[in-house]
Amino acid sequence: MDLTEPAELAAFRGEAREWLRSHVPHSPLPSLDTAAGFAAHREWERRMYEARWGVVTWPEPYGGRGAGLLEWLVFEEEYWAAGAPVRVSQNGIFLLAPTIFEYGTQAQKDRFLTPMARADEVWAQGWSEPGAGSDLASLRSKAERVDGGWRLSGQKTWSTRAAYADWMFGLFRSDPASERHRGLTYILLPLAADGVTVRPIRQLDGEPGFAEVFFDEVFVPDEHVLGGVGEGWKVAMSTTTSERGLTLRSPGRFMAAADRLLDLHAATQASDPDAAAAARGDVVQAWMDADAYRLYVLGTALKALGGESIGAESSANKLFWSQLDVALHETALALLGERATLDADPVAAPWLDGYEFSLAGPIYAGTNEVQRNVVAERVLGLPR
Amino acid sequence: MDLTEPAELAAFRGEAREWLRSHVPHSPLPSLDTAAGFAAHREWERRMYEARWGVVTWPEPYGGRGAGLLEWLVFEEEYWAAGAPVRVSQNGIFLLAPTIFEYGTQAQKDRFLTPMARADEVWAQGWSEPGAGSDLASLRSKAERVDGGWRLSGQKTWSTRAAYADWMFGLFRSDPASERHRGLTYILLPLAADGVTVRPIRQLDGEPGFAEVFFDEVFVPDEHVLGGVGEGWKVAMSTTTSERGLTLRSPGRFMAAADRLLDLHAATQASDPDAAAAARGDVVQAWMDADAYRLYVLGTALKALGGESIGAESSANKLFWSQLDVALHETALALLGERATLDADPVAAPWLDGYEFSLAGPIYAGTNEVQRNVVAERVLGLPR
Amino acid sequence: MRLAPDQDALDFAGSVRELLADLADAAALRVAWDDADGRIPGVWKRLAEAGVLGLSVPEEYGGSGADLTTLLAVLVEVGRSALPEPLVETIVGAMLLAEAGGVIAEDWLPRVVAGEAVIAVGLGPGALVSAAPWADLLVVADHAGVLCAMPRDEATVTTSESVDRGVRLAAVDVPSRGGSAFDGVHLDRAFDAGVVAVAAQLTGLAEAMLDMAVRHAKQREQFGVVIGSFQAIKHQLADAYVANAFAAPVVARASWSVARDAPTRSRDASHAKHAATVAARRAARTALQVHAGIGYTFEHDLHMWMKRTWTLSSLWGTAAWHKERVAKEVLG
Amino acid sequence: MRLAPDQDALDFAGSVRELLADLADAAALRVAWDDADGRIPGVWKRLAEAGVLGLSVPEEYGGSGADLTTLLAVLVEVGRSALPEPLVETIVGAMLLAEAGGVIAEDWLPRVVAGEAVIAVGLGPGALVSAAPWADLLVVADHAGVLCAMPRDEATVTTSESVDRGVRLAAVDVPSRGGSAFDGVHLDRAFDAGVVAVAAQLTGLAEAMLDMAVRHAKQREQFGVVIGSFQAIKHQLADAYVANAFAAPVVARASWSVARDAPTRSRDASHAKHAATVAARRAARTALQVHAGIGYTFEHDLHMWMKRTWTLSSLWGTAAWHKERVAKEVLG
Repeated sequence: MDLTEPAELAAFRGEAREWLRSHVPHSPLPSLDTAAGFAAHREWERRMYEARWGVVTWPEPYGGRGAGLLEWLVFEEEYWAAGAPVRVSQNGIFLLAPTIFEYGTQAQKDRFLTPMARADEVWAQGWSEPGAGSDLASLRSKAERVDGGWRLSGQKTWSTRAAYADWMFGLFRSDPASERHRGLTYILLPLAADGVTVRPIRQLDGEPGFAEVFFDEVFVPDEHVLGGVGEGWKVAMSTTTSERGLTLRSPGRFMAAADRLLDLHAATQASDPDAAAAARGDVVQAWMDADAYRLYVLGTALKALGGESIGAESSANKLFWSQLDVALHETALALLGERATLDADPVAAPWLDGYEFSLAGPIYAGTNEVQRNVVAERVLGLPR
Repeated sequence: MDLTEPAELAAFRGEAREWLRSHVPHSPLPSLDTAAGFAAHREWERRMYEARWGVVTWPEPYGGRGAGLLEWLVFEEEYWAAGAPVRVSQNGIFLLAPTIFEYGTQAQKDRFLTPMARADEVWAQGWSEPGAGSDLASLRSKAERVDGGWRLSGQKTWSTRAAYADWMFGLFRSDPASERHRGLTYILLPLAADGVTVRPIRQLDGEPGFAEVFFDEVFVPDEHVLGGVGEGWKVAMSTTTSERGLTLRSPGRFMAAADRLLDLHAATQASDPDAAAAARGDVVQAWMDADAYRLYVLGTALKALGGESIGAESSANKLFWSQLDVALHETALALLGERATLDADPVAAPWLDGYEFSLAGPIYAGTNEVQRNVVAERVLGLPR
Repeated sequence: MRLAPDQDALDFAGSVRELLADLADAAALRVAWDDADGRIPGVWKRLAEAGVLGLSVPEEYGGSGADLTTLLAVLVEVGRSALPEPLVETIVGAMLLAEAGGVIAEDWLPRVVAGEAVIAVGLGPGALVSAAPWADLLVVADHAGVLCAMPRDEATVTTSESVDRGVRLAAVDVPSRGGSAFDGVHLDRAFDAGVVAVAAQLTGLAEAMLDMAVRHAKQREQFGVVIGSFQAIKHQLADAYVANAFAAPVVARASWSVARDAPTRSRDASHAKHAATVAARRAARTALQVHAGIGYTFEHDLHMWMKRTWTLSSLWGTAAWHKERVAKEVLG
Repeated sequence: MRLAPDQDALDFAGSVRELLADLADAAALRVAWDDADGRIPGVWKRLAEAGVLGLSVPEEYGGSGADLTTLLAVLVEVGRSALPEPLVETIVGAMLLAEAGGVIAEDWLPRVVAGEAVIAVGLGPGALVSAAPWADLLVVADHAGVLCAMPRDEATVTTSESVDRGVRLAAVDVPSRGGSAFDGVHLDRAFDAGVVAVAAQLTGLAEAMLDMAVRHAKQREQFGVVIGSFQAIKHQLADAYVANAFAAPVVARASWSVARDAPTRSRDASHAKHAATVAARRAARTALQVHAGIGYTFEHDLHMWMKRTWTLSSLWGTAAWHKERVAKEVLG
């Protein structure tokens, strides 16, 4: 066992912390779910990219630092501890990019990666459909073969960021006779293409955090197919594994939230000692759980670096962080007392936002019910 | 709304309290799961019966007081608050007797009820079989038609009290061609009959609280069939409804336990204030839950008296009390700290016994998983 | 004995339910949420006409003189419809006025009964006064801590925006010598009445959210079957149902304790708010999880019920505050 | 970096696992439970021969001089087998002796390494000394609160019977001027080492109970299918698995913090005991519920693992005690 941070890693941490300290905006950017906020977040991504902090895990030729998993975890810790903005490029750089690196042609890498990393092109995801949520394999949006490419029709929904994004990646049924996981193709398309209609959906917080996207005979050329035709499920699984696993919810985010919870508790101790006393156990539990999550992810990363496969552990991961996140924010709301729902109160509003966001955790990227099935069946070996 | 206790009810309460105060043994009886303890508990039942407190809900001709539901609840409150012994006759007087009153012939009433109430004959239940637990309808112990009666073969298990009991009631498959709920007959038999073998099973606490019972061509005369031949499921359901509902776990028991928990908390406050402070929330939660259970049962009883049917509410009931009981005892063990497992410690031992007993709650009389299905399907109307 | 509203009260609540289904359905609620005022036009007057606003006002002021046990079922219905109207505040304010008597009661109570006046009250542990921006009369503490009543425009009312667009929460600053001081009123009892009234609303909210979730679970298909056939869905709904089913009689008992001013009144009221809050929050979480994505949208009605649950959880004392209040009674 | 025992330590633990599977299986455990002594004959000596008892004893006393991170995997195995042997107590006692040095260390440590001496220690918040009736040497506080070591027969040892027949808990009364006082030892660190050792055992117990439950769920049929195909069973097992999977790295980190005497040592140790206790108790509850009736019997092995879980939960500080210890560090 050895938990000493190696010197190079500590140096990397120091460098990241230094840059973030002098560059993170002093006041929060406007909401990502407004046009102005979206633009401000793009601008932030561009500054990150230019300083080579935007996509630290990518190879250097694409603007990254070739950072390994540990460096990525360290960067995320520093990023969230610094109170830096949410990542508008997240879908692209964390979910799509690993798939492009694995399955993309050189031309696709050249075409897509840099604009993605600079946030010149922000990506939305196109997985769920009205009839295909937890049961993703039942999707029906189709891609018909036409000269030089594909013609898309159908509908996607719960497409995060799609209200303001530029491109979408998603799965389409390219073999009309196919069923379930077979006959699907992974396709990239510009949301400005003819025949695409984006209808923003207001989320719990009233903002258009996701959208429905309709396809009415949308032409997509062959070069926008990622991986083989009909291979979409396999290609997509590499993305959803990332989504559920290490690269969706980095521990740094929860550690930062837990630290803010300690501050809130300390402040409440002065203003409302009874409330602070009542929440004491829950506050320390949230802090311990964030710490446990950090350790579990670190352990998983170290195993992965040691060559072990991590597979279904990402389902355990998702169950833990999504529950931790809800409980942490519930505790904050309890501390806030009657101020809990004041969405213009400078102290309460971020917690309320965070609570609303946390409520999506047990739902998206595979509901927790599905994840429990996965843990039971693939980790514990219970019958389907 | 009117929660004032009517004068007659208050008088009944006073009379019960007075009798219990002067008759409940000062020191606890020896364990029911020993021969000596069993005999002592029989003796206690006999004294109760002779004072007409043994079977208060039964009609007067059978030694009862014709008490209604409210009086029964009041009696139970007083009984447990007085620290009176557990009821060795419980299977008979609470589970079987209502069925005999409903389905029994006059001869059966005359033959069985008085010895049952006097604890001259203690009854064990014969429901579960090794292959039929939650799935009770899959039972296979059979009753073959013979001259003047039935010949039983097969096996029952988890038969509470059977180690020392005198008689058993249970279900047997009387139609060999039948399946599931059909073709079953409700039969009463003496455990001393030829061909019956009782193998006591030691429970969690090491004592023979239940037993396996084997039937090797056991003859039972026709007059020991309760209700119609082949009608067993319907007849039995009236008993299991009682078992899960009002008459198995009266609120008085949990109220008494919650009151003892308050005492334990007060004592711990002196000896280990940190432990008391840490458990404060759980203690008050247990107390509130016991109080809520009392109110819920009272409300259900009042509805039943008002002519409403109570049906599937007994599943909600069972879910609540079984969880409350476990949580209450977990809290007591937390207060006891390092003494929690000392089974000869006069303070700790009753809590540990109670904890072990509580752990059976979510399992017996239909597991909580089955009860949740019942609530979801019969109360909420979700599909099977 | 009876641990449920009397049949008359139930019948009355049934008629209120119909009235609300008619005038204050989800569509009307949505309009109110988008409106600057936040209320549903006309409902208050109709509640007055139906006798709801006068129900607990003494007969001498034109009311029916009923107590909280009679109001209980109405409050559950108001919760069930997530109604954005200042009913609890006005009821509690009217209770204080009736107790104080005199000119102020004679002035205001008939207007309350007629649906012409809204009262907001500042009692209990919080600093925010719910419904103050809607109120005609405020019953709040002045700087010296003395409870007094005054027309709203004599105080400074600073509204704080809430994620629940169906309430109006405000800080109220009272001029030093403003208003009429109250004498001899039972503040604690009035507070407990409000607490129980809110608890009743929470059980109604929980019922409504569970109803929505059950309906959704019976319709929504995944993996070729309706999701309500999965044990994972059934069991979380069953557990949420049980929690609320066991909160309801606790709330009912508390209404009786308040009505009779029983020695256990405060303990029972706090138990009710705690149990109802825990059950309603659980119902909200369960309903959202069962609805999944669609429940997470602003377009779906569920969020209005959830947010009302959050607000009522945090007002009139949080669950933790009430639990500690019970603990102080029970454990010392 | 590595958040897991080194490969050598894992290999060593694997050999201990085999040894225990051989000598200390459920049948042997059952015999020990029925025996007045409560230990499994011969196992202690074999553990010594395998090098387990000397693992953390400094080389100058004949041990291997390894630290708690190396012992960790062995302790998980000991937990997995619910072994009724005074391993934790002896390890912690030896740690204190080695630190004290001098004659007492020279006398006793080689005997510990050889499996000829058992030590029991009285540290931390409790009054009971685990394994005292089995011990040759006691390391406990005298009436003045000074830690001292003495042969067991010089003290008064009063055993309290436990529902877990695989432990021996006792009150120890020390004569006023008995024993050799300890100087300069780090009691807190030794206590934390014991806490982490017990936490490691708890994760092993949890693993074993979940393994039993999964095996049962794959075999037991009801309603015509194995019960492991029901979501109600799957999901409770998945949740229990997740809780323990997230406790394990917390325990591993704590072993490192103790080994390095990190500034966060006590906080990390307490976090480990809390997380492992909660996870193991949950595993016990889940395993029992999945087994249902058969798990409730004395004949089935599960109860021995459950009761060991209860004992280890309550010794070396309860979950609540450790949570408050973390809270004091984190919240002040």
